[in-house]
Amino acid sequence: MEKVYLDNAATTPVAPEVKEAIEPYLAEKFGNASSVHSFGREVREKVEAVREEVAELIGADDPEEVIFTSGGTEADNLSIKGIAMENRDKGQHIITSSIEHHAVLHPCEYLEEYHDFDVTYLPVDEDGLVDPADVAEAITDETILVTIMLANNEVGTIQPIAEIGEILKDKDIYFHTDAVQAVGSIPVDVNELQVDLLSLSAHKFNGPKGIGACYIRKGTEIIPFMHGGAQERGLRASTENVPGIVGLGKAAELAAENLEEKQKKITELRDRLINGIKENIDEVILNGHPTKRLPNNVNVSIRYIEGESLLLNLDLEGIAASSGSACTSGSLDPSHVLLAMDIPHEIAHGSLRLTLGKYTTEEEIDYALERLSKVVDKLRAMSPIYNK
Amino acid sequence: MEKVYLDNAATTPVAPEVKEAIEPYLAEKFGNASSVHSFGREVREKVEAVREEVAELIGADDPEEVIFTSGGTEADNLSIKGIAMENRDKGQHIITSSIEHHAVLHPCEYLEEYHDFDVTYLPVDEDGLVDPADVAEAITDETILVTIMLANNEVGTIQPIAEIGEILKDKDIYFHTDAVQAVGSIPVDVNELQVDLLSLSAHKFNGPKGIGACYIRKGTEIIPFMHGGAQERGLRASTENVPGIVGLGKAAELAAENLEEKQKKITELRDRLINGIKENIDEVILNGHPTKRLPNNVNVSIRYIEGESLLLNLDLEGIAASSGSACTSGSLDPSHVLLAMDIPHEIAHGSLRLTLGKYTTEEEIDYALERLSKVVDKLRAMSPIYNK
Amino acid sequence: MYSDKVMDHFQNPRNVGEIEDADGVGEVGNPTCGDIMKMYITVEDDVITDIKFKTFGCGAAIATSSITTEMVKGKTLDEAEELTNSEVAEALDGLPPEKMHCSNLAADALQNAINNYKGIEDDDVCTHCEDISH
Amino acid sequence: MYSDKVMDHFQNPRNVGEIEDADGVGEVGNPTCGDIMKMYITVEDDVITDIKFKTFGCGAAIATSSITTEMVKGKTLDEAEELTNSEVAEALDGLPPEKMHCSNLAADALQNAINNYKGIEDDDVCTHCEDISH
Ligand SMILES: Cc1ncc(COP(=O)(O)O)c(C=O)c1O
Ligand SMILES: Cc1ncc(COP(=O)(O)O)c(C=O)c1O
Ligand code: FES
Ligand code: FES
Repeated sequence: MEKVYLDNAATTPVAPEVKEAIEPYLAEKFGNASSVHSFGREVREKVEAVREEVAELIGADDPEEVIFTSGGTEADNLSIKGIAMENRDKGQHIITSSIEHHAVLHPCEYLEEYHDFDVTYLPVDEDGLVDPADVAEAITDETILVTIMLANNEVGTIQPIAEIGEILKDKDIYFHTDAVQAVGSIPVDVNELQVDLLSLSAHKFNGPKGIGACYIRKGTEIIPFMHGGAQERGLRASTENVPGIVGLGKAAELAAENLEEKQKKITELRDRLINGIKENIDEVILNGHPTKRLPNNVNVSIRYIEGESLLLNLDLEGIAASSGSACTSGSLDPSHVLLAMDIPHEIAHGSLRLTLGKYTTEEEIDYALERLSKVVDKLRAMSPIYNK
Repeated sequence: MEKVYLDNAATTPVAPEVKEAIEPYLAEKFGNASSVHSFGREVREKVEAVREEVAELIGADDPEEVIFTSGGTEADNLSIKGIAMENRDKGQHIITSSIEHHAVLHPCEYLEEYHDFDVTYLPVDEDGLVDPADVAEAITDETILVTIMLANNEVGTIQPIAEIGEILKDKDIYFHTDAVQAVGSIPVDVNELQVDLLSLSAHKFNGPKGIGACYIRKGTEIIPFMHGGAQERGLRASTENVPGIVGLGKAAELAAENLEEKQKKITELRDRLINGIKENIDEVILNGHPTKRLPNNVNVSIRYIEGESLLLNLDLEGIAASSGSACTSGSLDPSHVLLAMDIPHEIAHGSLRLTLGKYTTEEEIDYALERLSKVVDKLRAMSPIYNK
Repeated sequence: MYSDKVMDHFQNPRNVGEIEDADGVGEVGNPTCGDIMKMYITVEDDVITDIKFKTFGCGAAIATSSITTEMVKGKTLDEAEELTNSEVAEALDGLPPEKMHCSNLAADALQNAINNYKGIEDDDVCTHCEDISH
Repeated sequence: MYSDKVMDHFQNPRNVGEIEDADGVGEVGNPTCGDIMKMYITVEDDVITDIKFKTFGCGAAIATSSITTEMVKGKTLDEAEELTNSEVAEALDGLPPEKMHCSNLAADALQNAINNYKGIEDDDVCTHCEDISH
C-alpha cells in the first residue's frame, strides 16, 4: 500500500474522464467563448452544453439559472454580497449558522463591518444541526437573506434545508445554501430544497479546481460580485474558464450516474471505518450527526492526542487526512464548527477528519484502520494526560 | 491555409509547454495546496515556485507581493474595491480613464452607485493617450486611488504609466495599473512603473484561462475581495487553482525568454500587416497611437462597411478577428474606447482589430491581407454609402 | 449564433445592388445600432417586379434584407406591406434575440420605398434616424 | 513545511517518557494553542544527568522538546537556563513562523522543572495556563 487518500472533503482527484474532456479545450479549442468567430463559437456551444449538465445535476428548471464562478467561495460571495447589496433598501438583516464555512461567514462579517448589516449566527446542537424553529424565530422585518449550508465540511452533518425552505417560501426573504460538500455526494434538487441560490464547486466531486457554479433562481434580484465584461448574462465578468467549465460538466455528468448506488457503497465503507475505529481505539467520540451525515465523512475526536502530530504521523504512514478544514489547517484555533457544537477545547484539538472518495477501496480502509491504531498508541504513550 | 487566428488580444492559444506543465497537476498531483499532508505539500511547493516566477516577470521585489486570482477581472476588482473599501475613511475619490476595460470601469461605477464614491474619468487624445498632467490636475484631498491601464486592449495604446507614477510617488494615493494586455507582450517592471498594484491574466500570454495575478506592493492597505478561507495570506480565499497556477508559471517563464527579441519580431509582422492594409485598401484609418502601441495590435477603421459583417466574412475565410473587445462583441454599442478617442460613430462601427500572437507567421499575415481586401471589396459593393 | 439559413443569405445575398430608374427608393437608418439600408423597387400594376438593396449593416441586416427581397418579389404592394418582421425572422429559421431589431431595417426600408412610390412623405423614418450620425 | 531535522526529531523523539523519582517536574500549557507539556529532570551536582518529557502537542512541540532534552542533558542548571527558544529553533534548522510559539512549550517546561527542583513556586507558569481548559 503506497498512499491512501482520505481527505476528499478538502479536494478530490480529478477523474480520468474529466482530464480527458479538458485536454482538447486547453490547447486546440482555445477560443474565447465570447468571440463571434469559429474559435469562439465552438467553445460557446460547449459552455452552454455544460450549463445544461449542471442544471440537470441540481434539478434547476432552466440552464440560464446556472452561473459559472471560480469556485465555491466565489459562489458564496456572489450570493451573499450580491443579494445584500441589491436588497439593502428592503432590510439589512441576514440569518446564518455558526458552523458555516468561512466562505459564508467572512462575507457576512464583511457586511457587518463595512455595510452595517446585522447578522444572526444561529447555534447548532451537539450533532451540528440547525433547528428550523430557530430560523423562524430569528426572522425580523429587516431580514433579506437566510444562508445555511446543506452539508458541513468538517463533521458532515446534513441540515434540514427543505424544512427551512418551507418556512421561508411565502416570505420575501432569499434563501441560499452552500452545497459545496453535498453536490455530487448526495442528490440535490433546488426545487425540493426550495432555495433561491446554491453554491457548488467542481473540485469537491472529481472535477478541476478553480471552477464552480452559482444557481440563481429566475427573478432573483442580485447584483454581480465580479464586475467587468458582459459574460454570464452580465452576472459574472471575466473571460470564461473554458477548460474548467468543461471539466465541471464532465464531473457533473459522472456524479449523476448511479448516484444513489454509489452513495450506498460509500456509506458502507464509511461505516466500516467508523466501526473499526470504535473497536480498535478506546475513548473516541464521533463528531457530527450519527445518521444525517454525508456518506463519505468520518470525524472523530481521539482523546489525549493532538491533531497535528496525529496528521503528521498518518502522513508518514502514507495516509492523507485532515483535522478540521484544510483552509484552517495553517491556523492554531480549534475548529469553530466543533466549538459551536460545544465540544471541549482539548477534545476538539484531537479531532481527525477522514473523508472517503469515489476511488476509496475496502483495502485502503483496512490499511488506514491498522495504521491509525498504531499511531494513536504511539502518541498516547507520549501524552502527559493519558493514563492507561 | 486552414485558419488564421488574429484575435490574440481576446485570448491566446495555450503553449504546448504550458499544457504539458499543467497535465500532471490535473490528475496525479491533485492535492489541496493548503493540506499539511504529502499530497498538499507537493503542490504547495510548486505554487510558491510559480509565485517567484511571476514576481520575476514583473520585477516584484518579493514573491509575497503576488496574489493569485481567477483572472484579470478579479485582479482589477480586488485592487479597486479592496483599496476603496479599506481606505474610504481617508477619502472617496478615484481617478481613472475613459478607455479602461470594463473590468476597471464597472467596479468604479459600482463604488459610485453603491458607496457614494466620486470617480473622475479622464479623457484621452485622438491616439488614446492619457495626459499625466490631467492626472495631476484631477487629484483632490479625497483622492485615494488612481487606476490607469498600461496598454489598451482595443487600440493597443501604451500609457505613460511611469510618468504618472512619478507624479503620485510622494503622495498618499495608491496607484493601480491594469497590465492585462501588456504583461508577456512588453517588458513590465512594477518598480520602474512605480505602481502599487498591477493586474495580469495568464490567457493573454499563452497561459490557461481562469487564472491571473494581482501584484500588491508590501505595506499596501487593502481588504480581500474574495472572502473566505485563509489562502493567499488571507488576501484571496478559495482552494488554490493549482493547474491554473502551474500554467501561469510556465507561461510567465516562456514570456520572459527573449522578450525583446520576440517583441521586435512581432512588431515587424504587425507593421507588415498595417502597411499592407494601407496599400490594398483606400480610406482606412489606423486607430491608436502610431508608435506607442502594443507590438501585436492592429486596429483600423475601414470606412463604409460595418464591423460584424466584416468579421463574419473574415471568419468564413478562416480568419479570426474582432471588432472592439471580445467581451462587448455581443453588444451593439460602438466601442467606448473609440468614442472616447472622438472617432465618429459610423467610423467606429467599421473598426477591425487584428491582434498577432506568438505563433503568427508571415504567411498568415499575407493570407489575411489578401482575403481582407477581397471581403472589403464585397462589402463596399453592397454599401449604400460607398461611392467609388 | 446564426442559423444556416441566415448564413446562406449572408454569404450569398440575393438582389444586392441598385435599380437605376427605380419606381420607389427607401432609405432608413436603424435607430438601435446606426446601420443604414437602402431599397429600390420597380412596380408594375401594383406588383413589385424588381427589387434591390444595399446595406451598411450587420450579418442579420444583410440576411433579412436578402430574404425580404425574395419574399416580396412578384407580390402586390398590399401583400408586401403586410409582411412582418417576425415572418422574416421565421423564414430565416430565427434570429438571436439581440438581433431581432435588425429585421426592422429591411422592413422599414421596404415600407419607405413603397411610400416613396406612392408619393407619401415619410415622417416615421425621420424619427428613426434622429440619433444617427451619418 | 518542517525541516528534515524537525521531522527526524518528530519521528524519533529522544528522551520520551517519565522519570519515576525525578528531582524536578515541570508542567506547562501553551497559552497560544492549548497544548500541554511535562518535563522530568534528574539533577546531580547541579548537572542535569537525566531528562524526559511527555507532550500533548503539535509536531513542532514534540521536535523542540526532543532536541531540548538532547541539548541540556549533561549541562549544568545554569547552562540549561540560558538556552533560548531561538537556539532551539536554530538547532532544528528553523521552524515555520507560526510555529515559533511552540518552542516556548519545551523551554517553559524545562524552566518549570528546574524551578521545581530549586523549590521555587512558579507563578509565571500559571499565568500561562489561565486560558487553558484541561
Ligand atoms: C462547505 C464549503 N463551502 C465553500 C468551500 C469553498 O470552495 P472553494 O475552495 O472551491 O472556493 C468549501 C471548500 O473549500 C466548502 O467545503
Ligand atoms: C485590459 C484588460 N483588462 C482586463 C481584462 C479581463 O481579464 P480576464 O478576462 O482574464 O478576467 C482584459 C481581457 O479580457 C483586458 O484586456
Ligand atoms: S446590428 Fe445594426 S442592423 Fe443589425
Ligand atoms: S501548536 Fe501547540 S505547541 Fe505547537
